[in-house]
Amino acid sequence: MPEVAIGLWCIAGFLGTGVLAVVLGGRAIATPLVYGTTLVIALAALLLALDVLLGGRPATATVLPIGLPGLGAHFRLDSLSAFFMLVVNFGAAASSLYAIGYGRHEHAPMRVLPFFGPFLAGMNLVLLAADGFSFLLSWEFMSLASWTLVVSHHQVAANIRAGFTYLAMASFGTLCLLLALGLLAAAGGEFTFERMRTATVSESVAATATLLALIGAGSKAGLVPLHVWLPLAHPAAPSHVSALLSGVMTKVGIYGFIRIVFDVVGDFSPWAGLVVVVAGGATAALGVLYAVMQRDLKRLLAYSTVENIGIVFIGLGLALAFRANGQGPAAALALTAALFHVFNHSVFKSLLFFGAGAVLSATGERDMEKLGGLVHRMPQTAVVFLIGCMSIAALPPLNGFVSEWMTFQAILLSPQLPQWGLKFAVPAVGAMLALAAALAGACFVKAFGVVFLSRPRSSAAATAVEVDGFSLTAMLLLAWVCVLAGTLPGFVIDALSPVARELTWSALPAQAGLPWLSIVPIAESRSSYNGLVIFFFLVVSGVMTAVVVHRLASRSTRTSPIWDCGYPLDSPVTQYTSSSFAMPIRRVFGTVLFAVHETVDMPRPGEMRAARFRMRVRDPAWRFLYGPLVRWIMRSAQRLNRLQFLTIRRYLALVFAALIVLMLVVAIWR
Amino acid sequence: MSPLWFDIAHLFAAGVLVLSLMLLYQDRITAVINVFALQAVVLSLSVGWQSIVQGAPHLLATAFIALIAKGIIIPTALHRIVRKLDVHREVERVVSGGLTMLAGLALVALSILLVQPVVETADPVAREDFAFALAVVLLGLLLMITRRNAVTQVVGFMSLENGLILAATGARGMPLVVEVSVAFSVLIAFIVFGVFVFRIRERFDTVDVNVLERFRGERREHL
Amino acid sequence: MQELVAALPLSPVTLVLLFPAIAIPVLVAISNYRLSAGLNVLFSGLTLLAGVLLLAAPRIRGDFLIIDDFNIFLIVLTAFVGFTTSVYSASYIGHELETGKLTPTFLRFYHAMYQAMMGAMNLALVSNNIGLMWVGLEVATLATVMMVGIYRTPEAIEAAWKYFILGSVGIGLAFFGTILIYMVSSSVIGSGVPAMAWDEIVAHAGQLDPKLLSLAFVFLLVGYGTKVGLAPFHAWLPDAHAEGPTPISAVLSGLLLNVALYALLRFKMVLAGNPFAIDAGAILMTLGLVSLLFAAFMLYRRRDIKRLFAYSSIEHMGIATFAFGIGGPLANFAGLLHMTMHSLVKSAIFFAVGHVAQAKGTQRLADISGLSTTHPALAVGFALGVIAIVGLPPFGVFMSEFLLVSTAFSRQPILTVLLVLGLLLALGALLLRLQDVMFGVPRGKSEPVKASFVPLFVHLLIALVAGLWLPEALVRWFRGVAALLG
Amino acid sequence: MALTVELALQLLQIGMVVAIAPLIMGITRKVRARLLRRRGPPLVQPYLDLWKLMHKEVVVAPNASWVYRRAPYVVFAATWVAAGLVPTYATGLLFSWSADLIAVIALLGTARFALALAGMDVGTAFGGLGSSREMMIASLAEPAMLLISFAVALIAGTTQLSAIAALFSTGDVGVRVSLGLALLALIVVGIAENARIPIDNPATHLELTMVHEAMILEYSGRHLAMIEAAAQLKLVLYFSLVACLFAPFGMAVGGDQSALALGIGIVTFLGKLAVFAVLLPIAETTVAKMRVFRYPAFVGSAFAAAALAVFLRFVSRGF
Repeated sequence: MPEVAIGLWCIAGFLGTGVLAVVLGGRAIATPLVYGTTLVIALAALLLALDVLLGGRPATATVLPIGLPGLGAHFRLDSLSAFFMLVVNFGAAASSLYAIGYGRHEHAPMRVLPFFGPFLAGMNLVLLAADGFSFLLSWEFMSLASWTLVVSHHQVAANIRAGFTYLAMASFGTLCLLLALGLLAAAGGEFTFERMRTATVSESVAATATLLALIGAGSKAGLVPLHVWLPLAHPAAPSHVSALLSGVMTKVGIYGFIRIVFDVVGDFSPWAGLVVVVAGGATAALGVLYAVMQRDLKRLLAYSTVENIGIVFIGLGLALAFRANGQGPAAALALTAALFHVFNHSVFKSLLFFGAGAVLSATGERDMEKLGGLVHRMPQTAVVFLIGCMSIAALPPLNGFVSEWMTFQAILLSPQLPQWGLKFAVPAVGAMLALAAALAGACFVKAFGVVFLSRPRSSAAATAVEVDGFSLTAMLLLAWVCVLAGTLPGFVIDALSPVARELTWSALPAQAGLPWLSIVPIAESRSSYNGLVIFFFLVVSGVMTAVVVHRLASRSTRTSPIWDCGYPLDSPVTQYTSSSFAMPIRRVFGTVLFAVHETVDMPRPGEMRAARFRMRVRDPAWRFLYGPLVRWIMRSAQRLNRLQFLTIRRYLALVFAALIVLMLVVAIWR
Repeated sequence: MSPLWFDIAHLFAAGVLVLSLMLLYQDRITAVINVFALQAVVLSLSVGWQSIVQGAPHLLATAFIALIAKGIIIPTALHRIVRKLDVHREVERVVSGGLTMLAGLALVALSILLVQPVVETADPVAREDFAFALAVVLLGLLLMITRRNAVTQVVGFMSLENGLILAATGARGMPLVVEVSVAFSVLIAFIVFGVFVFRIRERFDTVDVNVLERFRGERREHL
Repeated sequence: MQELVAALPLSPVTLVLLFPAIAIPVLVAISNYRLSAGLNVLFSGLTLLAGVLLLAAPRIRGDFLIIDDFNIFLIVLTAFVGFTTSVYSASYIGHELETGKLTPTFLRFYHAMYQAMMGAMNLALVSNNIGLMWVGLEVATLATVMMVGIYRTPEAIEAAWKYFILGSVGIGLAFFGTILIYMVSSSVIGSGVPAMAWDEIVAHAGQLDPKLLSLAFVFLLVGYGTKVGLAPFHAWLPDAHAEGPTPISAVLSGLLLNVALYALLRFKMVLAGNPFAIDAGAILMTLGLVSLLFAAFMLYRRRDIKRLFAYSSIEHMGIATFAFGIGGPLANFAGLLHMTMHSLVKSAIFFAVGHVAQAKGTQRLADISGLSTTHPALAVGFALGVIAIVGLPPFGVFMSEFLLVSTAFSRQPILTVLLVLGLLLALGALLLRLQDVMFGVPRGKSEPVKASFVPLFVHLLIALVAGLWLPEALVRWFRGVAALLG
Repeated sequence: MALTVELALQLLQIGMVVAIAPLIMGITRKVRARLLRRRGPPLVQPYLDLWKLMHKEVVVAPNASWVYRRAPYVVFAATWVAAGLVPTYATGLLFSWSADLIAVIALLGTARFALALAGMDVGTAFGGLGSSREMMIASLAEPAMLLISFAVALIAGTTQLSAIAALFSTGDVGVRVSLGLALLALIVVGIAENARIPIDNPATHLELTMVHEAMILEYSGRHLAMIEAAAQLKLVLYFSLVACLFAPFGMAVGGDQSALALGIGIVTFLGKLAVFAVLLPIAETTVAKMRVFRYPAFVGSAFAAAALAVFLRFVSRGF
């Protein structure tokens, strides 16, 4: 059986779990059974993907007699699909494992279980689809299935709104992709990617299709300003689904972009790269700025996803620019960096959402202002969450740093580009990336510091208990992957080389055989990095110092009340909160950009009421784009609505007017 | 076909058109009904003439129906309605009379403009008749939309239908004409019946069963 | 199959017209509502059977009747939806009787009118004679007028009245167009019945006078366009859908609009045969787009659940009209598929909406919420219907919209962008309402629904299968018709 | 054999930076005191302080977690590793390729991350204040630092510190506006990162102005010693970074491992550090501490200078 057929069977299996869930109904066994099944299937698909990617197997394709009439449904499993299948199914497996435990907290499992498997199926299907129709069908099916999960907690009005925004934006994206594919199909004469790939398209068609694909796929991935659904929808879903939405589904969006632009459109001008790079840079910077200002933990994570998507798009845009100029190795570096970051983000963002879910199920709170001190109540969760935070903040020696480092290396190759615009724009985007990296540090210091450290800010946080074994295992697994991918990045890069070769006709030099397992993307004289050595040094120097100090100097410790410069206050409200932590950054960056509005209502001395602090942060995308748009639609609808209340005579007048106009057209015609 | 025959056919058709314009001009309901009755009579003459010209005796039935139903029965019924329902005798115009007439003339011009340049192969009788019929149809519609009064609107619709019959009978050998004219008469009867039953006293706009003003599609108060 | 058809004493075409004709007097005569509902189902079923037999029957091309690829599928579709709706109606009407909204006397009338409408639509579909086609459509319209007003509430009467007046004007204008066509064709073909035969007219389209032909098309467009519900001739449609009994809304949306569009397309084919006539495609595209955009905006302010979906019908007729306007094999294919899918899905939605309105005792959207909590099965059906109608996969509407947008974009980029905007706007509006109805805390009264969901789910299932896989025969068929449409 | 030598040379560098760090701090304090007309502590006072702190008992708050206890070691280790990987007296040491300029910056980020978390652990108002301000400053300083590395790397064509030093020491690159701006930016960032005046005052505990000290307010004993040592190391790191990038003369380049070259390298390195250690307090005493919300302007100027350096890299070669 060809690999692609195995993949399709896995998808059928995922769909089957949906049926299984319906059959089982609301029984208690349903949760472990369904998630257990998805876990097994996801592992199978994961193995398949690994086999294809690492085994260097050639692409396999198949045609099913369904789909568009006369065309059939084409499916193909090549290394690009395999890599993304790996990402998707790794996330899916972790999520399933986590959910075996976490799913027990679900009040209405029938609103989640039947849709979980189909959602996974949809994502996998997108990766395998090899013609326009199957691709978009799976794409939109994936949106639909995830929409049901977003609105699963439907009693909360905000979730409903999130669901609407989500599905509307998703459909917008799908329609953009549809237009892009329509253009390409018109050039190729058929809807299969195979034909579109070989067809030659004019410059303008290629540019339009690329732009449309950027908008379409970008809206799924969360590119600014198409990201608005993401911070609403991702937190609304149950946490294991949030992890999939944020960590995995956005990656499917990126896959869509790569597949259409790199693979199907094929040749393009370097300016396409410029647009993508700039969009990526803006996304990275704005996403993280927004993340810093959030007080809802899951929203913070969702905005951080926006940032990371920006980083990936910077890499992709660079790859486009380099490829358009025939600079294969540089393109391969940029693409590998982007894909590596895709993998990394899927791992640590899933981990962080699992952590947020653990916190949520333990305390019932997502609002960071009401959390704190969980490191004592949930020690294991705290450790893995910390690893996730450090990874996403791009700190060496963990994995997030490696991919960002590679992106920086790709940016530093920009002098090679012949276009002056790119020569200048790319370093500017590099500055944005640097800003994003630094702010991500601040953001996750805040996240971990406020949620897990300090003293509990509510009784719920004070009485939290550690989560179950399944959830912990899933998180631990992901944390290990973060460490491994950070210290042994060469293996990941080598695994990505078939993808890079397929899309940029060039690949990075093999890394696994290099001395000390370091990575050298271009040449050693240019740049190199060795996560393993850094890790080793850090551990050795830290442990050695500690041992020396404890042996040779003092090791005694005494517990005593907090000193706090001599003014210890018992109440936990005296601590810095999430909002106060972000205040300096808000002042510096937010006042103009986000129209931050703060009001403090301070009681006069002697008054007994509490002081109130109110803050409003507005997303510029809502302020300048969606807000006016929605208002315009509503106003137009209201204006047109008068036509519902006309008298019969006026309706007749409308008919009459139309008739006269048409007759005049006839009179004028020729 | 001799020119005289042609001229007579032309005369009748033009008569129907002139009466249509006169309908636009009237501002008393009884006058409107009377002019309409006259138009129906002229129409039946025209149809009868066509029946002779075309040698199609079945058209006489159409002429007869037009005469009886629209020339006599319906005008009588409408007069009754006006009396019974105590409708205002004045016609409520939406647009002023002069303007309506101008629009009517423009419509006549448009109809002739559209039909004139037709290739000469077309039967000239049919062509001329047809331009008039088109104008009558359009004037009928114009009457419907420029008058608020229900009865006037019914008359407008019937005048439109007169145009249809004029066109149908003008088309040589058209099948189904008689059946259609019967069908239209039934339709008009329904409308008249509706006006009577639902007591649409003043305006087509409102089915005046006291409360109906509030509903027009969706309830306005929830707007 | 063919032998079977040959062995029949009457040809299936006759049967398709005969069964409803027999049913009318029978149903008028029967006062027991259970029996008459059952007979209604029976006759609809027989018509469906005859329609299916028609598939195997030889094609016909007479002066009065025509059976070609184009109408045969519409006949089957009409008979099928007519049959399922009659099944639905049987369970629906019982509830209306219990709540006293209808009296048994009116029911007799209702069932007879139902059959009259079905028969008239079949007549319009099978007739080759353009006059007969006109008669069929008008009888169907008048029959539905009666049924729209059947509740005799002030709103229903007003809706029926509006429908009646606008419909009558439409009837007049369409007739005028028909006369014009006859005039034009008779000067070429010679007077008499053949000059009204559609196939003759098409055959001679090139020799017809282009100016008059164009004028005729304009009148037919306004006349039949009123019945298609194209903006700005749509005014009757929302109210008629909202105030009439739900089974009638279902057939109005699902069938009558289709039949009217079918009639328009027949005339478009005539115009397509004449290079000097106006570009019917451009006009259809414009009107389709106007309808789509207009309806999409109107969807946002709807308060009544049935009126909401009535506007959605305007929207979808706009899409189909646009598709046929653009023309070409793919777009025509998309248009045909869209018509089919719309009639299946929209009638399914009305089935669901009828139950929802019965369960909640209101059609006001503001009073309906939390349906997924109180009536899970109904909610699933309703949600699937809406998901299907807004063009989300894996339902058939997605496929037709996919084909349409993707082919249209390279040919009419600007118009297609407008089309896409319209689709998106409509999707947004329907989605908002869907969520409001489905989710949240249930409000108001909520009664159990004792009705069969079979018709609802059968329709959805067909739409689902069609979205993933179209049978080879159907595809070949659609392709043939698409080529026919030019 | 060769490996042993190379390992020894690398370890020498790693050991050297940690050994001289308190001394350098001592020099700056001494000079500063003299400039303020104080006699100042002896040069070895930082060593004595560390010794004293290490032998003291540690006092921790009851709700301090393991993060609080481990953070000082992490901070120290990360800073040490970073400092040990910046070329000081020679280029091309054994592990010089394991971290380039960007990685060194990121390692400092790791240290800062740990320290900021530690500041928030006990849950005091001051700790949070310090962490919050520190991260705000870092969010400006770190991009500036990365842009500096861009400017340098775009000219040198590499981010390897060894390779840059080797290239710049040849003088082939010439004087460039770009490099001048980068140096300026690096100095500003160094001041901000090392909590020197005008950003922060290492000698103050005035609650409204402190940043770094606020984070470590609760620390005592060996923990505090570790943090102090890390701060000293960081200063050395920045000094050696300036030396390596902008004054690479005297370094043993090109794998020249003769005793003479290495000796010259060590001596010039120490000399450079001493000069910087004198210059820093001179600069510090001439300015006043800023208000907290003036920092963005100050650090932002570094960002701007670095960005300008990047954009101007194409101009002014060798004039």
